[in-house]
Order: sequence, then structure tokens, then C-alpha cells
Amino acid sequence: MRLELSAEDAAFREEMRTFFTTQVPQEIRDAVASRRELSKDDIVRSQRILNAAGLAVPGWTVEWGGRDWTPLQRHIWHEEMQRACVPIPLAFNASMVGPVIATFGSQEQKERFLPPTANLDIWWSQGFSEPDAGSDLASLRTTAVRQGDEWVVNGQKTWTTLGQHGDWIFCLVRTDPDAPKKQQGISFLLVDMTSPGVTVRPIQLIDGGHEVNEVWFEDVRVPAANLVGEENKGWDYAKFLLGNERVGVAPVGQTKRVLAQAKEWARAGGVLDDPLVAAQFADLENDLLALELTALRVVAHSADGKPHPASSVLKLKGTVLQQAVSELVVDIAGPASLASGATADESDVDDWARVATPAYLNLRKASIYGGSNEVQRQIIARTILGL
Amino acid sequence: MRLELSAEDAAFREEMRTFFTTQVPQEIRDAVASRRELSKDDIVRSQRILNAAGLAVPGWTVEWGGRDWTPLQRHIWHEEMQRACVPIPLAFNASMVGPVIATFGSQEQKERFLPPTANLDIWWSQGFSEPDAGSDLASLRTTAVRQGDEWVVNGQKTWTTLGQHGDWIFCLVRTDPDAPKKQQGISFLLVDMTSPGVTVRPIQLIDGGHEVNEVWFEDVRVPAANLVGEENKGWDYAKFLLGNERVGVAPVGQTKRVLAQAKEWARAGGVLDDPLVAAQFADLENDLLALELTALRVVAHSADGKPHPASSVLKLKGTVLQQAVSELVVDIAGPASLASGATADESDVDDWARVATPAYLNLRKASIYGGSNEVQRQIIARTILGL
Amino acid sequence: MNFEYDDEQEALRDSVKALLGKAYGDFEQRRKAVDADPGFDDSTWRRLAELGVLGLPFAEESGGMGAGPVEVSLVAEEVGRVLAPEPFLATVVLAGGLVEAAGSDEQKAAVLGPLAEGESVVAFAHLEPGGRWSPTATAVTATSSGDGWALDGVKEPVPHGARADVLVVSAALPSGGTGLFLVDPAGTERSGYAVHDGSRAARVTFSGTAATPLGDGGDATATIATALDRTRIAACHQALGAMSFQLGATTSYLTSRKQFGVTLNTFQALTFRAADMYVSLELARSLTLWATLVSIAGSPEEIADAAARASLQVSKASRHIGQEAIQLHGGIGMTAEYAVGHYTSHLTALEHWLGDGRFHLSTLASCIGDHDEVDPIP
Amino acid sequence: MNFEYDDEQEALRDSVKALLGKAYGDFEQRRKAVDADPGFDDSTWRRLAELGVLGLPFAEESGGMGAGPVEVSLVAEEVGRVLAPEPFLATVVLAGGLVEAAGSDEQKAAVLGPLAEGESVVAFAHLEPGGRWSPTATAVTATSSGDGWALDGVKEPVPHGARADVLVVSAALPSGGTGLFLVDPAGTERSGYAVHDGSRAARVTFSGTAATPLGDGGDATATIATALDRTRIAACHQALGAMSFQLGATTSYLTSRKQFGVTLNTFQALTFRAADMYVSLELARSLTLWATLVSIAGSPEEIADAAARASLQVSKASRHIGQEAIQLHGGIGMTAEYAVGHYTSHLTALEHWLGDGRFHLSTLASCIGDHDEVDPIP
Repeated sequence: MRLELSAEDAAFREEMRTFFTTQVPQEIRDAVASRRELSKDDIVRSQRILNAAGLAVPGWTVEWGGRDWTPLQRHIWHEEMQRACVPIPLAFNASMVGPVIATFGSQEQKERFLPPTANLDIWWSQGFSEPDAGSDLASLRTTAVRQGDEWVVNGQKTWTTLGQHGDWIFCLVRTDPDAPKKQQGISFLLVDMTSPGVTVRPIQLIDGGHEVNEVWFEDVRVPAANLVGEENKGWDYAKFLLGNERVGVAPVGQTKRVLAQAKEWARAGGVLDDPLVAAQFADLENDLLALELTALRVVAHSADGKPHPASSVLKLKGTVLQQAVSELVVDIAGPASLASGATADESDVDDWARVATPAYLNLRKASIYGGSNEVQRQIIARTILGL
Repeated sequence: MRLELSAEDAAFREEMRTFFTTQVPQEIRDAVASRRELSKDDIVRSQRILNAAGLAVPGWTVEWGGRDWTPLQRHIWHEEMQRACVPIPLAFNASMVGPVIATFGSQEQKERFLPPTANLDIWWSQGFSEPDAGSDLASLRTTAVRQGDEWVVNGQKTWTTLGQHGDWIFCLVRTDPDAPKKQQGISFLLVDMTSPGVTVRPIQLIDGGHEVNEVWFEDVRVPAANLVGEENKGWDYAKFLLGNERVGVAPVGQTKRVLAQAKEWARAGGVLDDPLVAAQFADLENDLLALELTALRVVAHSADGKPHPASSVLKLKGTVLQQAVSELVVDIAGPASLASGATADESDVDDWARVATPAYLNLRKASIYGGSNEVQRQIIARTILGL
Repeated sequence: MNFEYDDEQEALRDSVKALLGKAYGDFEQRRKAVDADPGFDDSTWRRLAELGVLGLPFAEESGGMGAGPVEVSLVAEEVGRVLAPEPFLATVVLAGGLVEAAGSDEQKAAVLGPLAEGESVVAFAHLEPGGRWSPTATAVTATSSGDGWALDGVKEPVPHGARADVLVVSAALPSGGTGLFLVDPAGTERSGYAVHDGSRAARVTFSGTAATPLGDGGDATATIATALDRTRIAACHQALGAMSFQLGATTSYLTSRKQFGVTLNTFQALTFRAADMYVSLELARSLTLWATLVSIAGSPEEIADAAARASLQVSKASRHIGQEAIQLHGGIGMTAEYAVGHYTSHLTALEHWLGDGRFHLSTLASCIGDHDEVDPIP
Repeated sequence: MNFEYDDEQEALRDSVKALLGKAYGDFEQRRKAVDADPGFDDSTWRRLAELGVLGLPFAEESGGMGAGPVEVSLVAEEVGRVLAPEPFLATVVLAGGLVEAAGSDEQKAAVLGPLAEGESVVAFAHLEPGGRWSPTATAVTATSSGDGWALDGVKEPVPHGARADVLVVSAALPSGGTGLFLVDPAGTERSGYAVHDGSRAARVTFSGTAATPLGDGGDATATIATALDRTRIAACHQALGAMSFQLGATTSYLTSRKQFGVTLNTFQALTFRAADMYVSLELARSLTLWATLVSIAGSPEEIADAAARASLQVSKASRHIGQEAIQLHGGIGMTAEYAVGHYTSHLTALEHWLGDGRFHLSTLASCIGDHDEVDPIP
């Protein structure tokens, strides 16, 4: 047992820290630091800078731009990025569709899609959830019917995060409605969002932002070559995609950063001396430390192929803490949090205090999207505890 | 709407307060105040004093010693008793078997049993739970088979609180094993515990105390006249018994008293100035106030026969707060709580600190016995929320 | 002791419920009302005036109905139930309450009459940027110049400050203490904006702005504190209405929404959480009802204590219920077109306008040694 | 970075696990051992000595094994897993640790040798009636009388104080500060008793009792503080072992116990709570492992910080898991013949011996402004 990083890993950390704090434009990092919404352009610019340096998709195979890093190095890369307020490479590209194409796609698909996916030349959206298929994803009803060398897609996807920026969308579609189990008969299809019949409609969230969308498919014709892997095996690819990551499951670095900033805000507002506020900080900081160390245990775990059981703690507790920190920030803002709809010109309230409640409300989604905390508890109870 | 007591109720409260603080022996009230275990004799003496003054069984019909009080007056009676550290009349007698006999028993049973039950000349035990019938009480297996004018009882009851003092035990027994539903075919039987074939075995609890027992029945012969009400209707009487009380569902007065004492202990130990301790006191005190007011809403509710829905909150939250207060007392005792096994001679630690952890451990039962908190949540979800 | 409304109170509740239910029973109407300035519906405001609601707590001499805290509380609860955006709390209970408490007879007639008739919106400019929930003012100062007073400084956020026809303003007095002034907003610079819950607030800048002392002038800290406490108690009722709606919406959703081929109420882990929401709601309701009754005849200290207690309990309940209502709904609970998330947004705004749970807990903790037990019955 | 035991450590763990599993794998044997004084099994104590466990952290020159915090931690975890009553923490880690840290070479040889061989039980008399978790002493005072020292006052509770052959005693020095002394218990008056978790403690009264300064004498407050912090970290591991057992017992019970015709794991409200217990346990495990690694080479300040952090996390976990383990078992969990409740009792004793969660939270809160973030990797 040893806590220290090896000399090699320590040097690696230093290299990452230097890169992120010097090569990514300050204005983008400032926007992240003040929890402002990023523009599409900010996200694209940042990812291209990373990609040019080989830092956008390190988890991919080396052939397609990946790096042969250890899980610990990928963890360090991921934490240092958050610490430096650098936007994480778009998850739909880097962690989702990229690995699926790289693992299950045809050579043509790889050549066509992987380089622009890494460079965010293609902005991918995710077409999984449907109005009646949320936690029960396998009951999805969007269909793709084969006609000649095309698939004809009909149906509706929802909760499509940042779908308004999407160039392409990867979808789970039902290709065999007669399959004996609902998990069977599903395929994984890549759809050009400029195709006739694709409509993206915004869903406004309770924080007032437009972050998710409905995507409608009406007789959308998709070339057969855009089906990934085998027909009717899409559920396996979706499971691969969702269970793929050991690194970055919990937003540790980002939550730590917000908590550290909140300390400054509390100090400036004179409330850090309140013993109850200080105790809340100490308690959250300790929980976050325990979470970070759990993430480190998971990544440092000798890779025998099986995920470390504690990894299922990460998403569950990670979202709970992210939400709790956002709640504390609202309390520190106090009455100033009411100035949420004001522009900087209209208000004497600090930026951070004006976004405090919208951020808190927005983060209620964290325990719902991407496998709700109820689903996580179910996984722990069944898979780990055998209940 | 009005908060004040009527002049009549205020006078009633004064009368109760005076009686309890002057007529019940100080040494018994001191034992309750210091959370010491009471002897059988203490409990009997106290109840006889109350009974002589007509204050032991006010909820019974007037004919059998009850008082025609309003629910609010019964609430005041109950709270003032706890506030004055007077032991509550034995629940098995006063709140359980007494009302069942008074409501469903024969005239002979009433005459024979009610006066000594009110006066604690008969100490009743409760024979409901069995090793495989806890929350699922209706699956009980103790049988009573009719032979001539006797019932022959075989089986085992458990969690029989203070069964070691019991003279008689009221039991749920299965009299029709072929009934179509398990709630049917159960009868309510009164058994003399000195009958041959009755064996009481102590169960030691984790606090080291002997409070509950197993009671075994081996071919115990019980006169047919000891069956209460109709044969095979016992489940109805048990439901009546368990749902009988609107008053005293939550141990509000007692928990308030312990919290008030704990403040003194904390002050003496110099920890009441600790802002986190003070906040914990304030939070618990507020929750207890909310609970007390909920109990008042329930008793003040105009009696249309149906219980006030909020009454199901009382047991659930009442036990949670009782446990939380006992946990805080352990924290206030700190390292002194380790002197739990010492007699006063052997230790310089205050009495209250020595019983702090045993009391905490003992009270873990509060959310299990008498309808666990899981059962309470189930009732709220189903009955009130329609889920 | 009696916790039930009398017939007159029931009748008032029914009228308010009917009026607001018609206006906002369809949540889409509420969304429309908050979309455009002033963030509420003028015709609903007028109808509330016709019903007497906007003059409810004021003496009849001031043009009001002479009703008490119980009547105020049941209006607030109905406002909360449908999330009506009309500024009953900010204008009638708080700003109007201050004028009623401290104003001269002439001022009461001049300000409260039009307010009660729905012709004038009054706002209390008290909160200051960077400040918290103190009853005193520091950032806005008052100076006396011969025959009049002038104010300087910034107030923000001022709920409904941009729409207000009359401002009641707190300001630091030259002699120490905090005074209250009536100000014509025309002499101020105002920038108004929407709050996350759809209500409105503003920054109001005073630059040598002419001001009239409310009543006799002098230090009004205690008056402000009690008015805030009364508003807190009414706000607890508004929160009760909102939480009741959320619990009802959640149980409806659990019994109708299907996942894995069954309705969600099949999952015990979810129904037990709904049961816990009910427990939180009922405990908050008990303490809030009590605080209202205490405020009828209580001393300022008793009202302050009761307001802190109710606010703490409601803070815990509203975070619990507000968060769980969204979580048990899942994705749909996050969307702006569905009601339940807006209630969470409003509960958050309400708490941070008047004082959060930790603030009240600190207050109660600081005097925990002053008493042995709390006896709720006087 | 590496969080796995090496082969030698795994071998040590296996030996300890085998030894303790044989002794107490049947919980009835553990009940028997704690029923009679001294509250543990002498033959198990000797076998632990033979395995080298009782000299584990001491230098080889002192008769020990020269092992580090990781080895100590894995023994503590196995002790906790079966609730072995032998006083490894109190005697080896704490009392022995103080002698190792502060004693002269002669004292180390005289005290630690017999301790390591299982021939002598050493106890640290430090806690004082009415006191809490300070590293200083006030109720017992030391006075120097020409060629020697004498102690007066009462120490209580002294874990295993009645059985101890040698006492390490903290006492207020005439010059200020807290000194450490070796005392022959024959010169004291002792009354021993059982603790609720089956262990033993005592009141020890000193009346002009002869005492020998440990090492050079002088103020030992810092030495005591660090020894307590190291013991806290080991105690966290003991708690992890106990909580692991409780979680395992709970899941076994849920899959085997039937109610309403089905096993309890059919009820999602129960299985989700077991999942939450697992989350608490794993978070506590992560922080405790980290604290142990910090304590290998950390400064006293770093060790104090790590001990407070691990203790806070373990306090939260042990209350959560200890309470839920009983609740999910129902009535059987309350009984003395069933193991699970004893674990809750022990976790409560452990926390209140060394400092409860609120104590550690206060410590951490008081220095929350000293740093921006906590970086766990040096």
C-alpha cells in the first residue's frame, strides 16, 4: 500500500496541470468557473485544442487517437481538467458513441466517423430515452423498418441533451418487434440529423434553460450502412456504452472546485464564521474526500476485467454531493439568490449568487438522468449484495 | 381557531398536575426521572394510587371505572403524567385487554376481570407475536383445539414484554386452521399463566436487560368461558385493540422531559455552549414541538368516528424522535457512557451517563415493536395516500 | 383549544380557492401570467381586491377588512396551492403590514385604501446587496435636510419593486437605528427582472431621493422585525399550500405512470418515500398553524419565536418535499411545462427571501438554554 | 499509488482471521468470553502473542515486530469482524504505543517485551470523570517529592484498568502541561466493571501513588494527542470490520427470513436501505484506508487531520449501519443471543471512547478556512 504517486505519475500530473492551465483559453475557463452556460463554440474550441494535443479521447484505442494510459493516469487527466475549469470533452462523442464505433463498428464507420468525432467536427446527440421508456429503457418504441438498403425510422426520443447543437444522433431503435424479450430486437443506428423527417423541439427546464430536447422521426430514411454492429444486438452495445467508464463516473473534481469557490463566497459574505455553515462545509468536504478516494480505489484496482464493486457508489453519491453543494451555495447567496433573472447591468448582486438557484434546480436532474439513483440502488442491491 | 385551553380544561390540567406531583411517591417518580428500571412493585403501587383516584383507566366506559373525558382531557391527563414522571398505567391492562373485554366480553368476564385489571391486581401479558409472525401477525400458528368445555392450547409466543410479572395472558390463537384466509379462524383467549403447561423463558436484550420473554404453551387447558367474544373473530378484536387509541400514540411528554433533562446535563458538562450541540437540541426540540402539536390536532379533531389521518404520523415520528434524543444523551455523556456496567459505588460517573447507552440500545426496539415503522409507512402510503 | 376554521373562514377560503382555481387551475395560465411583466395578472389582482383580500389584515378605518392572522393564513395557503403569482405576501402582508403598523392615520388612508382596492402596488425595499436577513438597514442611508428627508444607496432585491406605485423603504438613520420611509418611486432608478420562480424583483437606486418618514419616524427596527415575522408565518402557509400540491401531484403520478409494465406505486421504495413526504408535511402544518395562533395575541418576542420555529420546520419540509417531488417524477419533473418543478423553485425563493432554515436554527440554538421545555399551550 | 495489501500483509491477515475465526466464529464463544472477568480469553490472548500481534507496532529492539500502521489496521479490522474482546487497541496500540513513543530504552524493554509476549496487560489511564476527549489531564495531578513523583486524583473510565499489570497515566504537571507516568497498579484503588459492549473499564483512584515519569518526563500533550490519533485510525478499521459483518448479516437475513409468504428481499424499501448501508461502508472504508496511509509518514498535524476525517466518516457510517442493521432484522436484532445488536453496542462504545462524530466535525469546521481544497495525494 502506498499513497504517493510514482515519479512517472507525478510528472504526468504536472504535465496535465500545465497544459490545462496554459493552453485552454482563459475566457472559456472563466465561464466554467462562474458556472455560466457555455456556447457551442466554446465547447468545440476547447475540445479541438485538447484533440490537437492528443488529450480529447485518451480512452480510445491508440489507433484512433487514444493513449495507452493507466486508469490512474486517465483519472488524473480527468480531475486536472475539472480542476482547471476546462470543459470535459463532449461525453456523447468521447465516452459514448466513439467507443461503440471503435469496438463494434465496421472499418468504414471507423474511418468515416472516429476522426471527426474526436475533433468535435461532428456533434453527436444521444437518442435513447423515450417518453415511455425512461428507467425502463428496454421498452422503447421507436422503430426502424428495412426497405431495400435503407432503414425507415419512426418514433420519438426525448431528454436529448444539447440536441439543438447535434449534427448526428446515435439511436436505439426497434428492428424486430416480434422478438421474445423486449431487450432483443433493438439495433444501434447512426442518423444524420439533417435528414428529412427529423425534427428537434426544445424542452425548457425549470431553471429556465434550454438544455434538452425532443427529437421526432417521421419516415426518416437512413442508409443501411449506418447500423452499427449486428442487427438486433443494440442492447448489448448500449450496455457496453453505459458500463464502459471506470473514470469520471462521479463529478468529483468539479464539485470540489465549486465547494472551494463557495468557501470564498461565504468568507466574503461573512457567513463562513457561522459555526453551522462551517460545519456544513466540513461535512461536505469530508464526504467529497471519501468519494474521491473511492474513485481512486476503483481506478487503482488491478485490472482483472471486472469493475471494482465500489464503482457503483460513485454515481449515486457523486450526484447527491453535487446537489448538496449546489444547495449550500444557494444558502450562502441568501436573498441575493432572488436576482436570478437579472443581467449584470440590471443587478448589484454578484454573478455567482445570481446563478445559484438555477444551478441548484438544474442539478436536480443529476440523480435522474443517465441511470437514476433508484436504478443505482437497485444495481447495488442486486449485483453486489445479492438481494 | 383558538390555542388557549378553555377555563374548564385549564382547571383540569391544574388538577392533574397537582395530583401527579403530590400523590404519587417521590421515589417512584425519581426512578422514572433517572431512567432507572422500575420494579414490579413500583408499577403496581403507582397504578393503584391512580386507580383509587379514578385516574387509571379513564378511557374505559364509565360503568367500569372510565371517565367521560374529552379526547383533549385524556391527552392532558396523559401528558401531565409523563411530565410528572408518573409511570403510565400498564398498557396491557389499561389500553389493550381492558377495552377489549369491556367492548366484546361477556357480563361474567367484565365482572370477573375488569376491576382487578384496572387496579393491577391482575398483571396482564400480551400473547400476539410469534417467532414466524411478527409484522405478518396473521400468520400465527399457536393453536387452540376444543375438547369438551376446554380449549387445549399449543404453541409459542414471543416478545412478551414484562411477561415475567404476568398473572394472565391474552392470546391470539388459531381455532380454525381450515379458514380460507389467514386472518380468519383466529380467536381471542384469556389464559391463566399459572396453568400447567405454560412456561415463561426470559429473552435478554442487547442492553443487558430482561424485558421480554418467550411464552410456551404445551397442552394448556383453558376453560371455554375464557374465550372473548365470538369464536374465530379474534382478528377483529386485535385490530380494535391496536387501533383503539387516539391518545398517547407518541411518547411526547416523556421524550420532552428527557430532552429537557439532557439540556441540564449538557450545561453541567459544559457542552451546551458548543454550537453544534445547541443546534441539535434546537432541531430536536422543534421536531418534538411539531409532534406534540400534531398530537393536539388529532385529539382536538371533532370526533366524527374516523381517526384523523395525521394520527399515523405520531407513532412513526414519535419513535424516531425518542431514539434521536437517546442518541444525543449518549453523545453528551461522551466517554463517561462507558461506565454502563458500574454500580454507583464503583463509579464516579453520574447515574444518567451510566444508563445513557443502555437506554439508547433499548430504544432501538421502539421502531420495531407494536407495529414497526415500516408498517407505519405502509399504512400511510396505502390508507392515506392511496398508493 | 380548536384547530378548525369557523364558517366565515371556510367561506373566505372557498371564495379564494374558487377565484384562484379558475385563474390558475390550468397551470398553462399561470405560465402565461408570469411570462410578461409585471409577472401577474391584473384582472386577477382586481378580483382579489373585489373579494376584499387585498385589504384583509388592515383596520376598517384604513380601508381594510379588519381580519386576523388566520384569515391571512388561509389566503396564503390557497395562493401557494396554485402558485398564484399575485404579490399577496410582499404587498399586502409585508409592505401593507408595515404601513398599518407604523403609519399615521393619513398615511394609512393614502396608501392602504388604494392598495385594498387593487389600484396601487406597494413594495418594501429592505434587502441590500450582500446583506442577509437582518431587520436593519445599512446600505441605504437617510439624511435630514431642513424640512425633509433624502435617501441614498441601493436596495436589492426588492420584490415587485419595478411595478410598485409606492415604496416603503428602510434606511439607516443619522442618529443610529433604522427608519422607515414612504418614497415615490419616480425619484428612484429601478431595474426590474424576473426571479427564477416567475415572480419579479428589482434593484432600486436612491440618489438624494425625497422620502417621508412613516408615522412618527425614529427607529423602526422592532416594527420591521415583527412585520417580517408575521410575513414569515404567512409564507409558511403559502409553502404548505405548495407542498400539498406537490404531494398530491406525486401520488397521482405514482399511481398512473407505468414502468416495467406496472404502475410506479408497485415499488415500495417509492411509496415509502411518499409516506415520508406526508410526515414532513403534517409536522410542518402543525407547527405553522400553531405559529399563526400565537401571532394573534402574542408579544413580539413570542411571535419571533413562533415564526422561527415554523420557518425552520417548513424549511426542512420544503426541501425534502420539493426535492423528492422532482425525483419521484423523474425527467418530467424537470421540465418547465410540468408544474411540479416550479413549486420547488418557488419554495426555494420563498425561503431565501425571508430567511433560510439554518438562519432560524441558529436563532433558536442561541437561546436554547433559556427554557427547559417548550409548552405550546399558553 | 496502490491500495492493495502485499503478500506478507495478506499472510498476516489470513493468520489473524484464522485465529480469531476459530476463537469467535461461533458468537456463543464470544458471549462466554465476555461474561467472566477479565472480559477476554487468556488463551486467545496468548495465541495472539505467539503470532506476534501483541508486539506488532513496536521496534524489534523493544521486543516487537517493527510493523507499520497497515499491519495494525488489518489486525484491527479482523478484531472488529468477530468482535474479539481482546484489548488489542487499548493495550497494544494505545498504551503500548505511548511507551514506544515516549519511553526510555529500559522502559520499552521492561514494558513492551512482556506485553508483546502476552504476559502483561498495559492500560492507559487518561479519561477523567466529567471530561471529554482532550489530550490533557486535569483531575489527576502529579507532584514531585525530592527523588520521586506521586499522583493524586481519579481516572475513569480506564479501559481494562482493573486487569492491567502496568498503568500508563497522564497527569497535570506542577509546571503546567500534562506528563506521562508509569504506575504499578498495586499503589492504586481500582473498581472494575463491564462496559455495555462486553469489554471492561475501571475507576482508578490515586492517593499519593508512586509514579515514574515515562521517558524524559515533561509535557507529553503532543505525544498523547498523536497516540490517540493513531488509535483512532486503527479504531476506524475495527469499526469497518464490525460494519462489514453487520451488512453481511443483514443481507443474509433479508434473503432468508420470510414474512407475508416471501423472503424480505422481495421488499424494495428494504433492499434499497441495504444498498445505502453499502454506500456508507465503502465511503468510510476509502477514507479510513487513506488515513492509515497518511499516518505512515505524516506529520503530527497531518495525522491529526486524517484521524479526524476518518473518525467523522466512520461515526456517520457506524450510526447508520448499526441502527439499520437492527431495524432491518426486526425483533431478533434486539436480542442478546443474536450477534448483530452487540456490534451496534460495540460501535457506540468505540466512538465514545475516542471521540464522537460531532467532536471531530467541530475540529474540522474550526479550520475550514485554512485551505481551499483537500488534496488526498501528497
